[in-house]
Amino acid sequence: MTPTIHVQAEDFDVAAEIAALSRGRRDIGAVTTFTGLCRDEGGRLAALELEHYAGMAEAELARVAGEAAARWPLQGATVIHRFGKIRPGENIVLVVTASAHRRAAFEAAEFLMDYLKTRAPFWKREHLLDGSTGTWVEAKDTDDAAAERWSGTPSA
Amino acid sequence: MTPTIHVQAEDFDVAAEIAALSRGRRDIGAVTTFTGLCRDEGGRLAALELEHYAGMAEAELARVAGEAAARWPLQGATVIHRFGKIRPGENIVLVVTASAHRRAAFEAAEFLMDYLKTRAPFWKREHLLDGSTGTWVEAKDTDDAAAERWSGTPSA
Amino acid sequence: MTVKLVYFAWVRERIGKPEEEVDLPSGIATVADLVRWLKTRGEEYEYAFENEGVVRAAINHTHVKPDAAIGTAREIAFFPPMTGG
Amino acid sequence: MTVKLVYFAWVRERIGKPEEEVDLPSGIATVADLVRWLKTRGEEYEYAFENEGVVRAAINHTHVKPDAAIGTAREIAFFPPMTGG
Repeated sequence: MTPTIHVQAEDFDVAAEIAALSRGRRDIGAVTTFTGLCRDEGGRLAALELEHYAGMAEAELARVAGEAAARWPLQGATVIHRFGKIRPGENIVLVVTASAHRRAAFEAAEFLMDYLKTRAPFWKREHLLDGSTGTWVEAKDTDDAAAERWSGTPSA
Repeated sequence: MTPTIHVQAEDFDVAAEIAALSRGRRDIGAVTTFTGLCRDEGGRLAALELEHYAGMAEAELARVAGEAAARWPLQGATVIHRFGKIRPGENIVLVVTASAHRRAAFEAAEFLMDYLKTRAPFWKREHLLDGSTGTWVEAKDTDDAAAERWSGTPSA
Repeated sequence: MTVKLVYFAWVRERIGKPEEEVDLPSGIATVADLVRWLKTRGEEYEYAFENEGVVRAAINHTHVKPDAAIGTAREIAFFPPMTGG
Repeated sequence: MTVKLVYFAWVRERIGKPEEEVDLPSGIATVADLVRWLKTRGEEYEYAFENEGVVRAAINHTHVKPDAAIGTAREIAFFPPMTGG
């Protein structure tokens, strides 16, 4: 199983990515997707600007996906992360996992999100509705804690 | 938030269901989907036949979705369960959850799947590739254990 | 009292019909009482309910335990443990 | 030895450029050594690295700790904690 990794400015199509993993297969029992979207933060935000480290972003996402594939019996895994200016309601990140059973598909998707949050070289800056450029989003301790959960043995 | 519940013979469209939950909204940060598919069980299976209790199936899925909405801050939840004859590679069940944050979306989707497995009145029978009608699928203790996990307080 | 009984999956197959209307004799207060009475109606019912505690029940589309009161139930369902999802 | 340094997000803004080639003086063995030397090059570097332990580093596209040996690194990156996803 070779994970599919894309770092791109363009939007993605969840249905097309599911189809790419599962088309023609009869051994997949479970497909989980996670889509992360830009929120307007109560009307304050005009857009998020996502800066990334080209080259390392792809490499790190591939490492994280490889680690998921080593921990869970996956039949497919896709990670797509966008960069550039993204407006409220638009997609930022997509994770798709396919497995014979639901527990593996769920856990691997959650692991991928927790890990890429703290390891993939992307940085968000806020653009506010009043036209000003806001600050860089600060990393959250809760994200570190979420990634830390996976440091033991996988439960399935 | 009123969950969307469908019990139907027809296939579903994951992208359309995501769009129905999130279209025009700017406050959703996380959408999780789970699709359960029919496996061919190593080439043994021609199809699964899903019998259901019409009326109770819808009512029970709505109760399970209502419980998820009471436990997690969801902005949307959709459950679609098919009945009739379903062939390997085809969809059986879809769960979609939307929330401001990823942990709630993931946990609610997993809860919905665990709960509907043990509570929604559907029964699977195998049709084998040699043309014979196989046995009714037996309920799994692991499914009861999975549902049991959620009997405490939600972690998020 | 007349009540509609509905059966699913192998419970339906063992009893040999998907549903029936029955007149409940007096003294049948709970789902467990009803199962005991059904088992006196023929070997197809004995077969369907042979393993105590396996067959599940619902009253008016809601899961119930064996000690649930039948009350004025319109529809009582019997079926195996569920295997959807 | 010449190495390419690349900066991201507020590290890039504080230093005032996205990348540069630098000739490393002898005696710089680790990432921590490199940071100490960079801070002597001007107040923009002092500002970028003012809080020890906040800025992260990568060598040749791989995350490293401050005690990582620079060795024959082609590209060393400095950036804030990541906020993708």
